[in-house]
Amino acid sequence: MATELGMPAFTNQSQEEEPVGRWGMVIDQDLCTGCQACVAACSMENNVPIVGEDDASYGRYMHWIRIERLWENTEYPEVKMTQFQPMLCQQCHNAPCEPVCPVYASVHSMSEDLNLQVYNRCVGTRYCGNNCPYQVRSFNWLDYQDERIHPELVSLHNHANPDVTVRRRGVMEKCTFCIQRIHKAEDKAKSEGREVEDGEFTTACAQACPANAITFGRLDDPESGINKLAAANRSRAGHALEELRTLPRITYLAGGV
Amino acid sequence: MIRNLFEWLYQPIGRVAVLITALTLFSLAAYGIYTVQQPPEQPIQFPHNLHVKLGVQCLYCHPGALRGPSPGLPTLTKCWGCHQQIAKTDTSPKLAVLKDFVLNNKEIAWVPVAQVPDFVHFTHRPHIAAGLNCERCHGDMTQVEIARNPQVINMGWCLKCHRSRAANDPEKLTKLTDCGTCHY
Amino acid sequence: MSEKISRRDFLKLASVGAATTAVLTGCGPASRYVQREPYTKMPEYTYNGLSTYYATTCRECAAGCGLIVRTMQGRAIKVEGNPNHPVNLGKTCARGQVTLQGLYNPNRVRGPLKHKRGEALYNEKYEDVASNMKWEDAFQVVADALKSPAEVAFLMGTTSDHLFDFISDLATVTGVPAPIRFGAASMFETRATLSKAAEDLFGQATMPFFDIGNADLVLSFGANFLETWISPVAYNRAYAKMRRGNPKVRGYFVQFESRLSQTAAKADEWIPVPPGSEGQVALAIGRLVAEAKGVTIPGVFESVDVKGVASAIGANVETLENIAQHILAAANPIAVPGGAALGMSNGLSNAEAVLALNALFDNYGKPGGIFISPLSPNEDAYHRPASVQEMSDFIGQMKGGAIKTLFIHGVNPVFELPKSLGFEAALANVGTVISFATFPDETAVQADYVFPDHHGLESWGYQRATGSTLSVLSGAQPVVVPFYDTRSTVDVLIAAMGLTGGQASPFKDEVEFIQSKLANLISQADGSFTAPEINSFSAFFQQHGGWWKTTTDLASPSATDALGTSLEVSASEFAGQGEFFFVPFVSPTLGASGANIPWLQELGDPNTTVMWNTWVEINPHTAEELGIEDDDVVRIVSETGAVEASVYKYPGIRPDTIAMPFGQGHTAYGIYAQGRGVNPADVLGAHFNEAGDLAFAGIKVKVEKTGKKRELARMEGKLGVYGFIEEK
Amino acid sequence: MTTIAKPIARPHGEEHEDPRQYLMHDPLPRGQMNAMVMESMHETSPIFWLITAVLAATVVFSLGYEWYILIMQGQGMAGVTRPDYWGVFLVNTVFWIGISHAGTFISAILRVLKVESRRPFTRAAELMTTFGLVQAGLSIFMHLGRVWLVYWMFPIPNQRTIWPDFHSPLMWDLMAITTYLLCSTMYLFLPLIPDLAMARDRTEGGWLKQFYKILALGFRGTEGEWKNLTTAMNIFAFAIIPVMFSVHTIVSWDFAMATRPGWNSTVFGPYFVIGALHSGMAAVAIVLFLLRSTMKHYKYFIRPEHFNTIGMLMLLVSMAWAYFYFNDYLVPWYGGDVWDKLFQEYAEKGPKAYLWYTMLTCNIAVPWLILWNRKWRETPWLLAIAGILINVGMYLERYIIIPVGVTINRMPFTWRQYEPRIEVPMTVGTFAFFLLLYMLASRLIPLIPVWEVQEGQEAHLIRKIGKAEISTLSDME
Repeated sequence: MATELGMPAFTNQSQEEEPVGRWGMVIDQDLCTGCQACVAACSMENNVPIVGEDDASYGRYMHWIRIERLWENTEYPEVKMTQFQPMLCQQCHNAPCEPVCPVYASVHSMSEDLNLQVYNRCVGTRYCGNNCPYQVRSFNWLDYQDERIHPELVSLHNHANPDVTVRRRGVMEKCTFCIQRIHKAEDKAKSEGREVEDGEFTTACAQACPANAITFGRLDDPESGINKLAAANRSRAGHALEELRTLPRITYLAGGV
Repeated sequence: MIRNLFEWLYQPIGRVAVLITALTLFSLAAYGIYTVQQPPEQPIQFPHNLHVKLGVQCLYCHPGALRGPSPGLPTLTKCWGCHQQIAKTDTSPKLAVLKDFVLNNKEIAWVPVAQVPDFVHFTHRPHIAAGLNCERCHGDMTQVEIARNPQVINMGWCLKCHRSRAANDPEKLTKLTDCGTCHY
Repeated sequence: MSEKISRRDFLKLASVGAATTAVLTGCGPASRYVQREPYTKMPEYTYNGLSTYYATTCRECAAGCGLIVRTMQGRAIKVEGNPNHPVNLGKTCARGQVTLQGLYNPNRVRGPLKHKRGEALYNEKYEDVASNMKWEDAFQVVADALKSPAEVAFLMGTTSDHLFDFISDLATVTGVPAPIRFGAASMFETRATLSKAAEDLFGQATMPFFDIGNADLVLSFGANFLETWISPVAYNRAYAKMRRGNPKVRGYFVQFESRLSQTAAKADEWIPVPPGSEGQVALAIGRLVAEAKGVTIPGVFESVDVKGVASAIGANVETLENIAQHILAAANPIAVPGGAALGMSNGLSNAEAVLALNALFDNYGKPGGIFISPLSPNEDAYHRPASVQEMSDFIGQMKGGAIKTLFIHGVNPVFELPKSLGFEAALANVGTVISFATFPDETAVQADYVFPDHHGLESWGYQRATGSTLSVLSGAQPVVVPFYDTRSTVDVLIAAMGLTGGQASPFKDEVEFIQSKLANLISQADGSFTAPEINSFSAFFQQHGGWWKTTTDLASPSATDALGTSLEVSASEFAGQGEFFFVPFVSPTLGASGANIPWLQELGDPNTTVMWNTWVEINPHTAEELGIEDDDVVRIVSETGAVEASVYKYPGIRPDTIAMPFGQGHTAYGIYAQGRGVNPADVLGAHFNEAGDLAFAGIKVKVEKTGKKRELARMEGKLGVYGFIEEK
Repeated sequence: MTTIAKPIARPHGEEHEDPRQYLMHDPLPRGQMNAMVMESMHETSPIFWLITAVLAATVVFSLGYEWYILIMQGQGMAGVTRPDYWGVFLVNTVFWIGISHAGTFISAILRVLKVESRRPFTRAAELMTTFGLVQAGLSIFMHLGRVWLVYWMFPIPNQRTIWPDFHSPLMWDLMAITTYLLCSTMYLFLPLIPDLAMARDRTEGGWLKQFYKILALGFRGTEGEWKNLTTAMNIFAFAIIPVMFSVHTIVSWDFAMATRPGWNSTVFGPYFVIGALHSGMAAVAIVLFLLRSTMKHYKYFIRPEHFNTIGMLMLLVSMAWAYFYFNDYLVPWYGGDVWDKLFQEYAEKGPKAYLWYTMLTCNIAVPWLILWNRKWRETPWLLAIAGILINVGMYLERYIIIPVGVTINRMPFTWRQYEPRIEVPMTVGTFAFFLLLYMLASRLIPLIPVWEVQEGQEAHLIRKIGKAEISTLSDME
């Protein structure tokens, strides 16, 4: 019944062999200098709103990608900070956020093997955000982009990206791997009758990163840059919270070694 | 016992009252739907049928459809390109509007009639590449004077076509029914 | 939904659409009621729904990175790095990315205006003061000022080099004094000290180029090259090369600094040394290396007492010997001076000590060593920005009333200079102050006239790139039509010269002037491109986003006897009698002048993750002794002033030091900047080092409790990062 | 049916206890009891209406108006944030569902088990079920970010051909709660019919008469009607028990199915059910106390013996709860997951530890101290206080599981505390709404199932055998 009614099928394939995935990312924590360029680039590309000091200090910042740092040792003078870790949606293959959404707003893209967040379908149960082990989903707690509430945005909205929907209150959102760029590239490739090549385009964060810490590319192409990079640094490579077996599409290369 | 609650219903006057109420509600609803289904007021009463009959191709005025998302609405230069060479332009009272626009260099604020909501990212190019012709979605322009939207554009309508066209190709079907294909 | 919505606001609809269409499903999409305002004449190469890309140059700092800006239907939508540009190779920093929010900032000077000094340029309802005069009158005002060339002065920022060249030429032609360049960034970069040190050691006043990328051991003495230093993007890339460029060897990186800066956070070893002792440390290390090598100790290092230094910095000798061993093991080590180490009374000798250490490493002009930055094409010599000493002399002139008219462009001295220099007071003795500010900053507020220049993305120009191995002239072109009624300053001056009645400008507009500056490049063989004649050349120039030599011409420093000369690194003296060293640093996210950009405010500082405000870094142990908790507001009292800010108990700072970011504390400059945080420049005294740079780290301050509490907006959750169980 | 003699349970050292202290041995004529119930319904003091007005005002402002604000401004008006995506609204949901368990438990299970002392207060409990569920449903809607689109959660055929995702525990939740609401309403209604008929016959004229007329479905008390009614009631009594157990189990799955540390636990199902009963019983105690002390003649119907029953149940449940709470510690300890440990440490030693201690005191110490003693069990006000404390404890338990526990996730960088904002007035609003509904109901329908009481009284009579007075079941034919 499910399929004939067009319901996306349930994506928990933990019993099957691990699929290789389509789009992926490699983040080298040894190179990440925490310069926040990726955050700025992402926000500019994806119309991510600012929330102001009060809400930000309460934890409601809307960043789709945030740069985490903890302390290995806070005792002066042996103080040591952990390597900066850009944390964004891991585009899990077994995504905990997906099965819990009652309306298929958080749903798996079968064709791109990404986690989608369909803004216009979201009813705001926030179960996905609750269930995301990486805590990378940001919820539109208030109308941060409504010009009736924020008149100062009228001129700022001129640089808003028309390829990305402007979200309103009550909607969950998250990193999309710049799916609008993916579609643009695929469309171009299709019009030229070929497949999308690795490195033909990249996400906003990877594009900006001055230290080249972030690399984006095709996972299903063994010759792709990310696969080579991961292979060359196998000793440092790993996924975030691997034990949960969410099969993230982002590989972290440990820093400091 | 219960029935005598509703005894008034069995009086003729009661029935008439019910009838009137029903009719009012129905006609109100009908009127409401009618109003939103009317083609909007256009700055120029542009006769599509005439131009199509004269052999103007859709893509001549809406070239963007071949290249990317939006087909685009013709600018003054486009209209004037032909019309400045047509004698009728000066004589016909209908075209006076156009002349007025051109001479004062006012932009023609066409009102788009076939619109998708802004959380739907529709691109014309692949649809044309897939061999659809304009009439398939926008109706036969030889029949209409002012452009109007032949059918309600909603997700069910999109999916119907996507499903039927990809019925025998599961991979294509996945792609064409993927939420992320249109919503992001 | 039935009201008319213009093309510019069509994104508003995107937001409303989500709600409305859901309701109206079945009655056709709500956007049918939208009314667009299309072009009357579609611009060339523009199709609906397709974007156009223009190459230009970033004006957020002086580095001169190449940008490619995505525009769509007349609006700049996204900034991307120019992949072919040698400075940034397609990369950008955060400030470059959000330059769009400067372009479309809610607070910009919308047209030429005359106003009373000190009056605000916008109200709290984000409405800017309307332009109240015509540009023709503005030209006349400028012309009248130029009629007496001896009594005018030009104060310029470090960006828009073409304007600098124009005014310099103007100086030679009409006899106006040469323009003075200044910027808070260069103040904290202590460029004067660097070039003086280069002069003393290389015999050439220049900007040294540190080839970190090819080094395998980096000793950074306070140089915060990953943050805002000279060319952040280039140095970030160099850092990446140093770490992972060579698959076999991972570069090793040691930072000597009093606080764990963003740069220090990436170091393998962070040696917390007290401010001002960096030079000593360098000498001590040099001596140890020389001893370990078994060569005769060079004269520079003879006088230093290693044990004394070690005890002075609170480390044991083994630490230093360790580093010496690393140096011996390294193939090409490099030592980089910078930051607070040079902003000291003994800053120059610190710099020279570090450069001498490089001489010991014998890496002058070698890969992974020290070079002399190449001059840009059409650059006669290295023009460093004015040191603060020179600025104070200039302020002296202003006080003396020698300057009748002051032109200010691209710099905000009222905010950036230490209060104690009294720039604002000196303005009173200047007859007319004419500001070309794009944004309503503090200096513009103190001006009589504001004749706004375009935003960087709206204007022509070129920028001489620093921090690149190649000699680069980075080109800028407008990517969008000016958003407001602004004029390019060069055009204003050209028009004004026409009105003086005297010497008229040979150029009819800015573009022609720029072309004249490019003329000598069009047929140079070693360039990135050549062209038969100037028009096609400048077309290429815009297309490529600049012109650069294809072959590197890094000059190697003329070998002088850097080691022989005995160098006496005096202990740095500190003004004021507080108990804490005070280290101001440029906020890594805001930069010197980014406070009016909302998204920069929302970015968390990499180390403290604080957003939207100024914080004071205090070591937790110190805070405990003082009985200070997180978010307590403390007053920092120096000899010249006091500021109040909230405390961040920061483990990575010396217990005898407190630090504070520069960039906040504006009293104007737009709704996002005004009244937010404090400006550490207010407590800095007018003390200079031997090179004339401000000794900004050369003061001691007192810390007083105020009893107030103001929570800092931090991205991190304190519970998780610092633990949720209180040990009392 | 033959006569079975069973001695009356009597306290030690007390000979010849008077059996007439028990309701079933203190019968009154049917007519008189009916009159008492009707009177208690209709004799209303102005204070009652004053309180009703206050409650109504509270509902309008702190529920209606605040909710309007919440919808127009967005969930940011509430205290929720990253990582505390879920807040007090869901605490309220769980809490009210918990309350609603009492009704079914008492009327269904005790009816099936033929516990005699249940008779007078079954209905009072069932009303709580229905009204509690109403609050629970409202709280879920308050929690939604875009509540105006809630119909997308209902399986309605639509042109998008998108259906709700039945993999989502929230959908199970929705189904379970709606089912439970329907069943419990039916189950409230069936035993009500004879009393409605009674009320109908004892009301003359007015809209009230019409009201009873419609609801009584023309019940006249014939043999056949009684037969059908009892059959239906028995069917429901058995059928609703699994529903009751399932509903809170499913609610618990909202949490147990999540990947969050501390939530992903197999013991949550029974643990939540017991918790629900814990708060439910306590709530019944409070309600009984209120009814007995405010309503006229109820001292006759509701007697210490009933409080005794409730008290014993409370004690029993609190022990079961204590076991499960211990169990909830045991399982993670056995699993040894570091995040689970952090979750518990945060509850015990974190900034919100005081809640944890209060919870344990209220849920375990209080019942165990008060409810051992029959004398105390039979003091209504004492029991009411115990009930209030237990409910506070149970509310805190949910609060610790959801907003406090949700602070702990696998990304320590994001750990933040949650402070309720607009939730506070809205929670007050739901409580006010519950009370309001209950008070209005107490004016409309007989809260004492007279026929059930009388059935009990007819079933028992006292036989004197020598000196001893033996309570026996009389033959029913």
